[in-house]
Amino acid sequence: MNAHQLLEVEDLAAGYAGSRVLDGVSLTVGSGEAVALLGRNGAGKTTLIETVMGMVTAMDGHVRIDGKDVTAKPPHVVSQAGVGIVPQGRRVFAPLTVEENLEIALRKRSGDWTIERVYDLMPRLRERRTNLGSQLSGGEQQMLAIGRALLGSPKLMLLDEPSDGLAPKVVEQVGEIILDLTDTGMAILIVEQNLHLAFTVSDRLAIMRKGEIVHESSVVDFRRDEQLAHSLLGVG
Amino acid sequence: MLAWFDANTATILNGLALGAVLFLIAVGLSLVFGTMDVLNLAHGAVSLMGAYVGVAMYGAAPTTGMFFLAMAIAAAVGFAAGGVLATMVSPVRNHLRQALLTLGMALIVAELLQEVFGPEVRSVPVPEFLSSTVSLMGNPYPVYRLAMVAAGIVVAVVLYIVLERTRAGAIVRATVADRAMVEAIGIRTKVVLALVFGGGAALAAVGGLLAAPILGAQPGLDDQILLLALVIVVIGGLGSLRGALLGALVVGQVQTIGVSVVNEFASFLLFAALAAVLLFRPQGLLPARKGAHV
Amino acid sequence: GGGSLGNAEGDDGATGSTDTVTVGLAVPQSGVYAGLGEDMTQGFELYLEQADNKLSGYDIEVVSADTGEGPQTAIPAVSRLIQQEQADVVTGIVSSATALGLRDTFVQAEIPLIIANAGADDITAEPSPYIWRTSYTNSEVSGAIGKHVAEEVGDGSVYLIAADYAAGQEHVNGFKEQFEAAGGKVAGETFTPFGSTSDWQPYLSKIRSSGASAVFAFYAGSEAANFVQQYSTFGLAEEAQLYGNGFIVEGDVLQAQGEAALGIQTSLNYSPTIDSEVNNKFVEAYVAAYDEVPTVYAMQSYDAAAAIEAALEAADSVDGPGIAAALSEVGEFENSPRGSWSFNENHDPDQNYYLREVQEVDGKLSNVVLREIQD
Amino acid sequence: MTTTDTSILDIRDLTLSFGSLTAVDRVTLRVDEGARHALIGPNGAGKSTLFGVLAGRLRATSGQIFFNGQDVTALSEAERARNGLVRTFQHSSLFLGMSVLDNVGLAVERSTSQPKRPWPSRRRDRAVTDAAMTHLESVGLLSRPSALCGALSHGERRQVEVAMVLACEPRMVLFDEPTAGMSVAETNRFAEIVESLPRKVTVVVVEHDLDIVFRLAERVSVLAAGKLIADGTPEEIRTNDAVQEAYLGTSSNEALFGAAS
Amino acid sequence: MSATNTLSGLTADQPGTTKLFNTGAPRPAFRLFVAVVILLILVALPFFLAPYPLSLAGRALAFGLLVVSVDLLTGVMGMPSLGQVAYFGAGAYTAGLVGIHLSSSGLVQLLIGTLAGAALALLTGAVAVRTAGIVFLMITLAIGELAHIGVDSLSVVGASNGLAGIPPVSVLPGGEPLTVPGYLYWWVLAVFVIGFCAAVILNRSPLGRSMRGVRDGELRLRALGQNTYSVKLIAYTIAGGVAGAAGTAWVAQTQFISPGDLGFDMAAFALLSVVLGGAGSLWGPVIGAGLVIFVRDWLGGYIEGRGTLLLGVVFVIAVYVLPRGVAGIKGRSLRRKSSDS
Ligand SMILES: Nc1ncnc2c1ncn2[C@@H]1O[C@H](COP(=O)(O)OP(=O)(O)OP(=O)(O)O)[C@@H](O)[C@H]1O
Ligand SMILES: Nc1ncnc2c1ncn2[C@@H]1O[C@H](COP(=O)(O)OP(=O)(O)OP(=O)(O)O)[C@@H](O)[C@H]1O
Ligand SMILES: [Mg+2]
Ligand SMILES: [Mg+2]
Repeated sequence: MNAHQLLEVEDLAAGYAGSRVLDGVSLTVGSGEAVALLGRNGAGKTTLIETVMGMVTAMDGHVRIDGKDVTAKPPHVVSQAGVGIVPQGRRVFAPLTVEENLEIALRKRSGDWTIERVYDLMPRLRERRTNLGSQLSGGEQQMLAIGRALLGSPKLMLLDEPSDGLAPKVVEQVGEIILDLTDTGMAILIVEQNLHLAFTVSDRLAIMRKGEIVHESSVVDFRRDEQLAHSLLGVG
Repeated sequence: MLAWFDANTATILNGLALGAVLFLIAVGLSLVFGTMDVLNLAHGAVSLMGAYVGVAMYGAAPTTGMFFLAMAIAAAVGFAAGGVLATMVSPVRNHLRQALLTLGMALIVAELLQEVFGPEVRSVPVPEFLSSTVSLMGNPYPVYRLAMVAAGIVVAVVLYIVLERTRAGAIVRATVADRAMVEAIGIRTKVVLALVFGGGAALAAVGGLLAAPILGAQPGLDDQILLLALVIVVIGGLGSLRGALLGALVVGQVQTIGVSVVNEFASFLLFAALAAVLLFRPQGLLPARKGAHV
Repeated sequence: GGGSLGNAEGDDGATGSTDTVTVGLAVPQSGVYAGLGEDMTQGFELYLEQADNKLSGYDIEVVSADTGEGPQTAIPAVSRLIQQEQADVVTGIVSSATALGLRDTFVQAEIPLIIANAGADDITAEPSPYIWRTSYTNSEVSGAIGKHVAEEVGDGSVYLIAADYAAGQEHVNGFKEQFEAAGGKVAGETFTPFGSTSDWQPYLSKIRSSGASAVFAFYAGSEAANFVQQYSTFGLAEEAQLYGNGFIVEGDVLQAQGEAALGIQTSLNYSPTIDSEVNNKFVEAYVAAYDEVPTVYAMQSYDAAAAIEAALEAADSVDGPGIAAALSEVGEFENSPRGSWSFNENHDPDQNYYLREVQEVDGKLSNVVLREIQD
Repeated sequence: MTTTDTSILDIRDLTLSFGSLTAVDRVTLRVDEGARHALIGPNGAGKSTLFGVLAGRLRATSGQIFFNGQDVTALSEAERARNGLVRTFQHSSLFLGMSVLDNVGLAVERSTSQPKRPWPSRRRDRAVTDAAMTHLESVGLLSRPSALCGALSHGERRQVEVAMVLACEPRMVLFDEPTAGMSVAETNRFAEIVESLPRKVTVVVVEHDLDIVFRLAERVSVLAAGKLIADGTPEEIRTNDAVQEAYLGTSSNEALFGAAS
Repeated sequence: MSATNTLSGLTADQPGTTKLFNTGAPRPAFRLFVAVVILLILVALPFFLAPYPLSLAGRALAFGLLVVSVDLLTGVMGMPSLGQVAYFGAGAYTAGLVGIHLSSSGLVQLLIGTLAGAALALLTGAVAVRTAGIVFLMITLAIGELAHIGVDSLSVVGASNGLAGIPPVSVLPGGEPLTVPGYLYWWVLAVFVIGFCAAVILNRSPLGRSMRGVRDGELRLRALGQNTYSVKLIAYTIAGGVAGAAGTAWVAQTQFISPGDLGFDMAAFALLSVVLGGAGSLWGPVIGAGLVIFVRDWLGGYIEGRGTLLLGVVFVIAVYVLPRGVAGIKGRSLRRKSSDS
């Protein structure tokens, strides 16, 4: 594991008008590391991701990106600090074409990712480059959302259920992409319901329940203990 | 038929001129709605501000320099007003509450304008270099109205290129669709919002200034302009540039040829046309392109 | 205080002390007619000032109400004057619809209303002891110029154009009646949407193709300004003489029209250029007080104050019914800027009309009186 | 086994084009009454589009649809729903401003085509409530009936979606990726719900979660680029080369737990 | 979600949390108690208000009922309307004409006016409800404006001068005319209560739930098998009837109706009252209506010619201070209470 922490979440609390969803969540993700965030529906995973991104305002605690405090900063500040997000539900820009979706996400100063490279990675997008975002199938939208996040050349990627709606073959590709990305030193926090994917790509995992992290361990350790998995996730 | 055209050339041309100036005003409304998803009911008031810039700056017929200076000032005033409105509106996401806010602002602005410029109608002279007339079928026709047609064309072309062919345009459209997500890819949507709003309002103010020699400047004009602009934008198709253009041309002709042909029903025509268009094409004549998933 | 379950309203209206009379001034202070409202307020206040705020020995308390643009705002505003402020007499009222809407209210409340502008014929068609008017009726003010136009155009014909609402119809009909009676021919008639017309070119084209040699138009306010300007821009001013009643070139409108208004001939019950001793003094005092020339609206309101003074003079009791009764006994107003006038049996003024023409005097546009119109 | 008599849904030569793109390409398919049928295929294959056409949201370019022996090609979405042909949506589309209970309540009521009563009736509303609560219970959302749907998490909304379809008491349900976004536990519960449905209800499910597909389906059809490329038992499909190529990839089915070295 | 956002046009996203099911309603007894207290206060007003403020209260109630009808469409069904003034006008003008020519009975006028409003709504609604969002808003604007222009040029109803000379109403045919301001107010209040109760009942009915379904997802409602067109048309007709009833109350109060009463201002203020009060809640918009009348006609009367300016300021402030409208104030405190328990 890397000593250099790209994401540090400390005692974070957040929620929506009237209800506090997260309570005292702490979590770190190091450079080149992928951490899986698991938990049942409504556990607060998306809320955590969006609070890190600044899309939900933190009520308490701290979020640091690469050492820089971004707690409760607006999303564009967090993004410019080096965070990319593939949000739950994809949220591609419906009235824009595929190409335009990618163009506006392209951050000029970074040379790493280009639109061509994204197309090479996901050729299906090239075929549908002039289609509007709203005209894509679910899986195509997911690819577009990943491509869009990559074009910001982030240091940290937040993936909220990236396999949601993807065909197995594509899930596999996504898994490979994520592995490639961690190889380049990118830090990844991934929320997943597809445990195959989660286990394949990540080094560590954290499990949430009712707004708190109730378990943290390496993936390898976790997979040895079927009993624990059953009690935490209802599987096994 | 040909004779009819001969007899009505001036009226048709006039419809074009009216359409052009209405386009200048309405396109800002459409732009802000189509791109920012805000129905700015203060649009008419901003337009009236532009007209009053003319009142404040022109004495008799303004010189060329004065005229362009006034345009610049109207644009600046409109831009500033739009920026302020954008800032005020940005935390308000509900359409109806936006309407409440912008109409409230419209009432305030209109009242303040009346405070400064008085309740009476003020006329605005035509700039000197456009004050001549040309002969049309043997009757005089004012050059100023021809110039308005030209202004409409120029603005339409420039806007089309900016919105549909540039990255900036794409950002603007994306911001409508999902503001938080645009933020999340690192773009300050507050700035985008302010720029677009400012741009739309600047166009409205310049439109108001250009229209002032025909419509005059007086309290209450803001409501009329707002209604006309709304009708145009909806007839043409919301949020679509081409729609605003077509809508303005249609309304221009309805207001000229229409009222002269069926004079008894002149007052019904505008809204009857609106109802008729919406009946057969609820999405307007040229709606913004969009596609919904299954 | 007090509830609203008493039997009839107004009878608990002990108006404070008996030497104070409360006058309600109901004029538009906002909306498109606010300019008229200002003139009316100034005319009324000038009269009070000249009388040291005492009319016939009574202290006058003026309570004003903003009638806004139409009956929607006017009716609650005026109701306040009657019910809340307990006015003894109310004056003002620009819009005919408001006057018609409130007519019954005044009659029921037994408070006299002295209308200082609204001109609808119907308001006084059936006279009531509580409804009076110092202005004019629409058909009369427009009819006044009918004979003159008929004489001027001779064999030619006249096109009629007006805003499409009740007053526009009354003005046009009033004109037409007198005009045709004097042998005039009508070339055509058009009513334009009221309040939403800004471009007259289509109508001007129609006028041109009708071959009319003159035009009679009724417009007021911004419509008057725009109409007259476009009439000139499209070159009609050179082809057909424009006539109207005074409102097409009255007040602020005239300045907005500028040179386009030159030569327009109109009929009205007043012009600041009337050369009489009373009027000259009035104009002088008005200019001194407000730095502008008085308009017909100011004059009518000034005369309303005069009517109130005369009524108080004659009144047995200073309350609604008393003042109303006194109004029918006031007789001739000799000292009016418009010349001598009196209330007729309908409670409208029996007055002179003037033929006026827009001319440039000392670099300023002005409605110069050509002559008094004789019936 | 597939005779005309037993088939409840009969699709013939169904085609739908978006401009130049043929999203559904001459699909012919029969589904037996009471079947547990899965439809799989790569992203963008046209599965949701096919559902859209079947449910009546989209109009077929050509071809015919028979439901329960009746030609429904020209019927509106609402009419088909009243006939018992109901779908769920891939992107959940709930009434976000209404409570969970009201959402399901609307579905319970759907069966009547007469105009709705503009006044309440305690007895009948109670019946609706009870039915709705039963369905909420079966998807495990009993605890929050009065929460606004807009305040639910993604997965919770999918559960409401399922409850609503059940509440329609359909003859045939088209599930479009019902478990996407559901956690493993909730996915299990969903499978149990489907397994416990009475046999008279026919189920067609689009899924990318192959565990679910192979657990529930008795028959699987594969759609790729709008065309039906395979149709058979789960075992046949699993071993079909074309399907491997187009869809499954190398997906190994290693055990999730206990296998780590 | 994003796609539907841009397409839906004007919709209310802060719907009230009116409970449909008796089981879910928080403390119905408490609600009833509050309602009774407010009603008693309204009934008692004539005992301590002078005639002028009382006449304003009457106008506010009539306007409030118009606003309720707008809210049924805007807040409950998610279809913002500027056209209810047309049905309000239909009710008012028929009531006025009935008063002049037929009967001064308020009940008769109420009945005929309500029917007139509903009938006109049924005719025009058949076309209007085919649209949604801002297009619906503009169609209804056109309906309202066409009605406005229509009566403006119809000389049998006084054209632009309005319909004057309407006799004071009596309750029953041949009854004593209500010339005492307090009695007149009670009549207006009675009409208001009838109309308001009708709206509440509708809101709690299956149709009301379907209306909210239209608001939140019409397509989905259709997919559930409901005929949304008939839901919308019936609701539109009922709302038209409520607006017509409001019109009869208005005429009873002012004894005068003019085209301006169905003008754009009236339509816009009615819609804004809904927003001000909190779209979707029925009582909030009524308070919004009261506020609009109070500011414009009462406060505006004291600061000369600044009524509209003040109204503008109120609107702007309300947007920030009351993000959920007047109804949000109570909603917030209630929610806090229920989360405690
Ligand atoms: N906009 C919102 N307003 C109010 N409450 C919300 C909102 N969004 C989510 N919640 C609540 O917050 C809790 C956590 O939601 P969150 O979306 O973070 O869960 P999750 O772990 O991502 O679930 P899933 O796996 O279903 O996506 C849930 O109980 C949900 O009801
Ligand atoms: N309205 C539309 N206009 C144009 N093309 C469309 C439209 N809707 C869908 N498509 C295209 O039709 C194809 C089929 O889409 P569909 O949503 O049916 O795929 P799917 O099989 O459901 O995929 P997924 O598994 O990813 O959900 C896609 O390529 C999509 O881009
Ligand atoms: Mg989530
Ligand atoms: Mg799909």
